[in-house]
Amino acid sequence: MSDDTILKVEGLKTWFETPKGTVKSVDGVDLELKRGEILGLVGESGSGKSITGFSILGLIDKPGRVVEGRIDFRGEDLRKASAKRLRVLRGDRIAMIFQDPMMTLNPVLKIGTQMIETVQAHRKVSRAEARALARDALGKVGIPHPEERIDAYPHEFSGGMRQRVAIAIALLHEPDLIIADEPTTALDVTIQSQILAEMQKLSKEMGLAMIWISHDLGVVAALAQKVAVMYAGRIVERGLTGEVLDHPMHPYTRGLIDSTPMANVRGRPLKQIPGAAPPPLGRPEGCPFRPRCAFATDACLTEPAETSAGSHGWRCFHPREVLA
Amino acid sequence: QQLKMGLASEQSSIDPQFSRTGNNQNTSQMIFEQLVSFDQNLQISPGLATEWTNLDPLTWEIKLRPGVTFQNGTPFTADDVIFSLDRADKVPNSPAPYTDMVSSLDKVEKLDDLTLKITTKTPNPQLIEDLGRVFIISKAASEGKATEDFNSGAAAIGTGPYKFVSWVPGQDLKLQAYDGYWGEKPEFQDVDIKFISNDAARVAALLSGAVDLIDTLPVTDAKQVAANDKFTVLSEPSGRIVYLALSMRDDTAPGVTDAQGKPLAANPFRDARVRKAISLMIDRQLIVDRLLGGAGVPSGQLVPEVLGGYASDLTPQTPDAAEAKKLLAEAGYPEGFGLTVVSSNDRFPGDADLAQALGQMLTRGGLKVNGVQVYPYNVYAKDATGGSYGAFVFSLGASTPTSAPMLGSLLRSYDKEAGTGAFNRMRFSSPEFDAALAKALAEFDPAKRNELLAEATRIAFAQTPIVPLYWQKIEWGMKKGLSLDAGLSEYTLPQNVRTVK
Amino acid sequence: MIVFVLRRLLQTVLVLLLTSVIVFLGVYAIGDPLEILLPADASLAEKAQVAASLKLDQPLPVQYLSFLSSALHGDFGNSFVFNRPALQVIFERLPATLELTITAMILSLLIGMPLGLWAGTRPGSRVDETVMTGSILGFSLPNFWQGMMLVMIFSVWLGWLPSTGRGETGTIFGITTSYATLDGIRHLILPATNLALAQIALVIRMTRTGVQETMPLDFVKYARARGLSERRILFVHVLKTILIPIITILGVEFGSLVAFAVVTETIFAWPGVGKLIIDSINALDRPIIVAYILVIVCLFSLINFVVDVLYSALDPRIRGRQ
Amino acid sequence: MVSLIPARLAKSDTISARLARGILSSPKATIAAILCVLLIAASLLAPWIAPQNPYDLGAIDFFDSRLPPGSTSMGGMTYWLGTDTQGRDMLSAMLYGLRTSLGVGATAGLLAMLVGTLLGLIAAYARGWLDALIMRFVDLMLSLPTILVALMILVIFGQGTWKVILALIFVQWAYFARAVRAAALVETGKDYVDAARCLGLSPLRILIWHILPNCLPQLIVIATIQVATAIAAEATLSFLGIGLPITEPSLGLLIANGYQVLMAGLYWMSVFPGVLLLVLVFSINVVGDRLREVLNPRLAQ
Amino acid sequence: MSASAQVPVAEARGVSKRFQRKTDMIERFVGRLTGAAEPPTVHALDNVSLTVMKGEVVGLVGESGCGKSTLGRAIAGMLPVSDGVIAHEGRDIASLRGRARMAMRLGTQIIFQDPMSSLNPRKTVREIIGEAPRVHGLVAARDIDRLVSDLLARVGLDPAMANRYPHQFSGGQRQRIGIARALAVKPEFLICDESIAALDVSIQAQVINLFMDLKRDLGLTLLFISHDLSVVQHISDRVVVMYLGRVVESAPTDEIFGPEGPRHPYTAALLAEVPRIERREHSFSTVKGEIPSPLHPPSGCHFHPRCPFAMDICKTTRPELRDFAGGHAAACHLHDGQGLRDQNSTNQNSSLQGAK
Ligand SMILES: Nc1ncnc2c1ncn2[C@@H]1O[C@H](COP(=O)(O)OP(=O)(O)OP(=O)(O)O)[C@@H](O)[C@H]1O
Ligand SMILES: Nc1ncnc2c1ncn2[C@@H]1O[C@H](COP(=O)(O)OP(=O)(O)OP(=O)(O)O)[C@@H](O)[C@H]1O
Ligand SMILES: [Mg+2]
Ligand SMILES: [Mg+2]
Ligand code: NI
Repeated sequence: MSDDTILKVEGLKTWFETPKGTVKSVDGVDLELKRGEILGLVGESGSGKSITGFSILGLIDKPGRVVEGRIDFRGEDLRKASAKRLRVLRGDRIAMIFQDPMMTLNPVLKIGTQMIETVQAHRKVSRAEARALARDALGKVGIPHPEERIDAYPHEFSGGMRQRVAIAIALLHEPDLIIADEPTTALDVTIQSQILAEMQKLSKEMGLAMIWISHDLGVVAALAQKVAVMYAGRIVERGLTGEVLDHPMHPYTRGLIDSTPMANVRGRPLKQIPGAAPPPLGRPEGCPFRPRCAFATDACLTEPAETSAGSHGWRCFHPREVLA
Repeated sequence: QQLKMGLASEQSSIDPQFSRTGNNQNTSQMIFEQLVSFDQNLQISPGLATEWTNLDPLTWEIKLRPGVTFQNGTPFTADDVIFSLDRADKVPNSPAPYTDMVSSLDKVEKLDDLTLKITTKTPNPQLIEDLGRVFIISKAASEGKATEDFNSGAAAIGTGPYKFVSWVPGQDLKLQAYDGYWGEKPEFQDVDIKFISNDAARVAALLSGAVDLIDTLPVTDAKQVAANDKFTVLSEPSGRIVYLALSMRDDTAPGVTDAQGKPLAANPFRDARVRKAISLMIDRQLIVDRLLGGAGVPSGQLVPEVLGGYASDLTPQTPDAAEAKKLLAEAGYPEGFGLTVVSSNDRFPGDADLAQALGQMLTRGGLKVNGVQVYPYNVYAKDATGGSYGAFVFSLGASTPTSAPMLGSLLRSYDKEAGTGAFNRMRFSSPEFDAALAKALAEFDPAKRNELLAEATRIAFAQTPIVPLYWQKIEWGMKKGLSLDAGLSEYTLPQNVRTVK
Repeated sequence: MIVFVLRRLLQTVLVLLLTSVIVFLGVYAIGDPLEILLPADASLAEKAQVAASLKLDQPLPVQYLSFLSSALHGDFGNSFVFNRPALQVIFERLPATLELTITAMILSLLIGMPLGLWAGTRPGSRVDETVMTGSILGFSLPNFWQGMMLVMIFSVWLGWLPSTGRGETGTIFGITTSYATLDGIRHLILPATNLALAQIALVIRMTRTGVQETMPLDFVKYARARGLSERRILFVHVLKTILIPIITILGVEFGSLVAFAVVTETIFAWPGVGKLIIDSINALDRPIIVAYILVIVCLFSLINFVVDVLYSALDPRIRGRQ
Repeated sequence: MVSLIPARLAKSDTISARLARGILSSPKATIAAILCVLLIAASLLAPWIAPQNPYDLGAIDFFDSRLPPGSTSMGGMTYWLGTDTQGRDMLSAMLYGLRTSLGVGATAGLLAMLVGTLLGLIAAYARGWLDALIMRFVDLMLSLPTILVALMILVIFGQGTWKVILALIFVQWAYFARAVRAAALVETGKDYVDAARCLGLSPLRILIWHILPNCLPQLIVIATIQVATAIAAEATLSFLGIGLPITEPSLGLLIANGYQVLMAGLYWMSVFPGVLLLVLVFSINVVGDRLREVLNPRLAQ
Repeated sequence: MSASAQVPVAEARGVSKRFQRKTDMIERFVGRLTGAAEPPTVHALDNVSLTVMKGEVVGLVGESGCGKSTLGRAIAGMLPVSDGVIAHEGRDIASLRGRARMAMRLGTQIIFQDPMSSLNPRKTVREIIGEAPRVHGLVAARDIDRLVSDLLARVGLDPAMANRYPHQFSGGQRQRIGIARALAVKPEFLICDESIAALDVSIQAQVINLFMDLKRDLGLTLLFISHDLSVVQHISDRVVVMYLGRVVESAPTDEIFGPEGPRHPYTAALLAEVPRIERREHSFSTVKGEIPSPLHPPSGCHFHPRCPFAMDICKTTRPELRDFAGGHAAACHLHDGQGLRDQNSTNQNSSLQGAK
């Protein structure tokens, strides 16, 4: 593991015990991230992208539990870290931007209060200093008049502004890693591009590493150096952005790319992946994509191990056919 | 030495002439005095007046006690009496004025500082009993003062054994012994009277030592308190009679049906035999023993033996089912009939239970009890007076030396013009009795009058005008080592509390 | 804000008018005050005299109109029983009741909220079960029964606390209150506890439900993700969010506190309006009843107003809407 | 395309099945539910299982009053739980009293719920002056002392179970109206209401079939507490002397009556009915609590 | 486009919608007394005109909060408008009564933005879909089950799932239930409000295909509201662009996405920012200027604070929506001079610079 490696996740499994059985939301995920790197994490809704993010931060709620795996953050095993140590890391070294900007800021507390408390949770500074820090952070993400806006409540901000506040909070302590969970899904493209620009700048200038969770392949393609594709709790394909998007080896990746509307197929039916995602309970034996896969054979009844070629890896018995 | 008492009901004002309800009189007795004093048996003896003579049927002369001073030091004179008698029926907004007590007065003249001459409009043999109930206030301290000034203490100046100190409404009344009192000095210097209306709370206050003495000890708790060697219980019969009234007001009686529950055309209560039959169905001793835990005296007439007008031959009826059945059959109800027993539930101890017990006994006596209903007194009083009930329970307390006022208001024929029969809710009417009572009331000689009253009572009770049940006993709980003089009056006065060995 | 106040005022005046009519009619229907006020041996002449002096001989509409015209001048009539201005009698006793109810309110918050928070953060645990089971006791036994038990245990058997009356009062900042003396506080404990029991149970349940429903929300998770301490999350983020429904309900419940104070004051001989009103209802002392209810309606409107203001102070989103 | 979707879990999952499963999955709730059923059965069967008809003045004997538990009457009957001041068998009185209390509590609670819910729904749906009118009326109702309301009703309609129920409804509907209005205000803002409107459904249908079911969870919680409150309030009214007919005591009235002789050592007259009331309210609330949890998707999952 | 395209199914003529808290008597009185300002008004729609022809798919795009949903609801007749006329098949819907009104109601259906909140969580899918046709007597009671099964199959759901509750479905499935519910009353005009925003690409593709099928098979007319330009481009015949309550551009899809290009700078900005899968490691740029609030919209042309080509006139005068050849219309002062014809942004810049 080189010194550049910020995060290394191996064999992560996060399961939920529900009355009807065990939901294996994350079932063996490996990730690796270096300084200044942006990893695009894509996949079907419900495939475990957000849960992977929460697992890294140790934020899995009650019926759920990280059952297996290693989460190395700059050489430190987070699974073994105490609650206190985790609290120190969270918000300081590892920040997370949540999926829904409308729901994550506490509606009854001022933006400033929430930023100041975050500063004071990690640094022994006076209120005034913390406030100054918060103000500067707001300015950095392009909120006009931060001095006044810092006393506003979340509902007084538009969705885009709230998302920028969340980003500002993530940047308060210049963290090493940001986990951004679909932060732009609800925004229109002009605002989305403003946020993306900010993130790109930070990653380049401060060497920030980032996991960018999204279902929008366009955004991932434009932003990320590496892509990981999740399906049913597992990473089914990963590699450099170009490798994965141009030469998908897994039929699911291929399906995703094909079903994206492109300018040249306008008006014609889109290709779609047949069938529906497997239910969280009762996932099929072997390759979970088997029931929807055009190339499935009996071999698929056993779970495929990862095949890799350089940085490009996939879990499928039929990469040739997919590519063809 | 301090005495803490817990009383069930609070006076509404310190002004002794504002209202003559029992709780107000109780408090007034501590601070003020009257022309005569009423003993435990409500019999009169000289008070602020030492002598009274009847010069002719319309003229009286009254001698006042010398050497009496008000609590502010001014001497007590005839002027104070004249002022007090004059004010008695003029207190503004009084809900229970002393009007009746002074209504026969024509003129009150001062002969000298300690002698008065009184002229009445009509001959009034009971004048001194009437006037004697009016509390005497100081003219100097009270002239031009309102009820409010008494409550604050400014005008609350009497000649009584205790001086007013403070009153916090709803909470407590504080008194202090008056050093210049002419009579026997009270034993306790400071008195703190707390008002605790809830029975259980009052008992708890006694048991926990918050107070030394409580009044109206609930009968159920009396045994418990008596069994505790830290406390004693005083039980005294009162002049309050509890009776069952049977309405003769209308041609049909409310709640009365035939034995099958169908409407009954006639009013069976108008038949004296039916009333007697009902009286014969009731086991008074059982009620007293079981319901009241002994705190009652079975009765056969209105007043107890110690009061004037008691007829010694009218003993309580003993239950006699056969006789009752016979009387009912004679009256034309061999099968019995149906009735509803109604009572208040917050007027006197055990009133609701009593109604149920009566219901049981009448059922066993062969009547059909359609129901037993109890209502809060505020609702009950209006409907009882309005004639909405057929068979209903009421009580009436004696406050005078003789049975005359009770006979007059309860049994005399109801006559709005003449003002008689104010509480004759069952509308009993017997010309024979009315005449006998009128004769008694005109008699000036006390002994003869008592005899005539007894005679009138006999005439009335021969027709069972009401079904008398029992006279209540009142119980007090107090710390061991205390004693209380109480009697028919039901008063709880600090000057009557003594320590005993 | 002015609009808000004015609108509320107008509505309150209308409610007051309606209330006075209802109560006037109601008391008239219940019974005849003369029957209660007059002594048992009163003559018919006396009855007529009293009726005339209390103006009870006039037709009801006339009585109502004369009440209304003097009420407009701030005069609610004299109590039949005490012959003192009704408002004066009420205001003399209101502080005692307010002291009791406010203490009960504070007790219920001080005891109920921590227990509710405690139980809410550990749903399904033994602590939660115990607290929830205990809270059911709070409202399943009749108030008077609980009161009597308190008296029996703490003052009769153990003799620790006094059970009757208000005790010594003193003045703090010109307000006469039991808090000024130790004796006063000792007298306050039992009745306030009695009154507070049901409220404590309610606050526990509200708080627990609130915590249970708020804890899984995203902003709590986000607060954790920012590295905030659990204490700050619970006492600032969660508490401030759930305070709104609790305060709303407490505003409504204040009414039931005043109502139940009737029972508590009777048991503990507390010289407050609760006992006064039940005595007045028993004696059909109409001026007191009417004035009391009008005062309570005003108090209620005031409380609801304060609750609404608090509401918007706590939740900026509501503030925006006003 | 259709065939590709796995046909799983096609069996219908009705509300009642979900509730039953939810209750049975918690041992505490199961016991409470069994107790509830037992108590309801006992109260319904009271005339057949009670040793005596305590409402029949001819059946009870004044001679047997105040007997401690286990005493035997002159007629040879054993009073397992003693007798009251009238000579009623406590066991029978409690069974009948339970019947009355449950009847009064449940009826008052449910009817108050009905009235309050309807008015609350209307207020939330109509908004404007109708809303203000209803809510100010709620303020008024909350200001009136229960006793005064009970007295007025007593006077206007007379005494009886129905009048007490009426009084309790009068004082309780306001709580429901408030709670439902608040819940319904939130619901009316949701898109499914708009969707229903868009489908041309009538306002009444939307109110009752679409909005109301979504207010049910809160309603159930309030209702279970209010049933307890109604029973306790009835007891308090009886304690203050404006409750039920005295010859037909409810549990509350038994407690209130027995309470007066409690200090005299006649504990059985109030302790036994008190315990019964406690068990009743307790089990209703445990079941209610569980129902709320089961009906709340977030807590049920 | 077919011949029937000449009939406008729905039409908005100069529609404005202002959201303002209702004032009562007292409020107005106090307002007059204290001279307080009127309560703030949100101009959600400001003189908007839009025509949807039969069998046409119109895409409605714009920033979040610009009034797309409001316009959709207004056209569906669910939201009374402050000004202007909403017409269906030429008739003002405000004047419709009784049967005609009901026919309009049922003929126009909305699929809501948020699938979860638009489905009653306490009703089974069978009830949700079957209720309206049953209440309106469109089918006999015994045929309800068949109808529900047909519809479920039609939107690609297993009819066996009819007894389930909404929370037992995934987001995409819920959206399809919403579609089935709308189709159950046999509408001819469907308004889809961001029906696909929350879906991942594979499910998105399924839904888009369903719409295309319906259009082909049933001749359905669609108003397709979205912020996702690539989807709009894929499905619609015509695109209408809104900005802060106003229509700024309206044109056939081919023209806007084609060589013609957009005529309004905002549309141009939108197109420039669309992330495309074929565009790797692209450097994003920040939007110039503050994003305006609908409470205090900028004067003149709403877009001028962010517009790279803003002129003085833009700050003061509201540009009119002008028609151009080929059904293209735009509201921009730039059109007074040269058209916005060039295809790529650099060219645009130079040519527009010249116009200044
Ligand atoms: N509390 C829970 N109990 C049971 N299962 C859960 C719980 N939370 C999440 N899951 C399951 O975990 C799986 C992964 O959820 P996750 O939120 O990570 O999906 P995602 O990939 O982020 O999807 P999306 O794109 O919709 O955000 C889902 O199938 C979900 O049903
Ligand atoms: N009921 C309402 N009261 C007040 N303002 C409203 C209301 N409904 C919508 N608005 C405002 O009207 C404007 C337009 O809202 P609308 O929902 O039509 O936007 P939209 O274009 O659909 O946005 P999105 O893409 O986020 O769905 C917004 O500024 C919104 O705040
Ligand atoms: Mg997610
Ligand atoms: Mg929208
Ligand atoms: Ni999208």
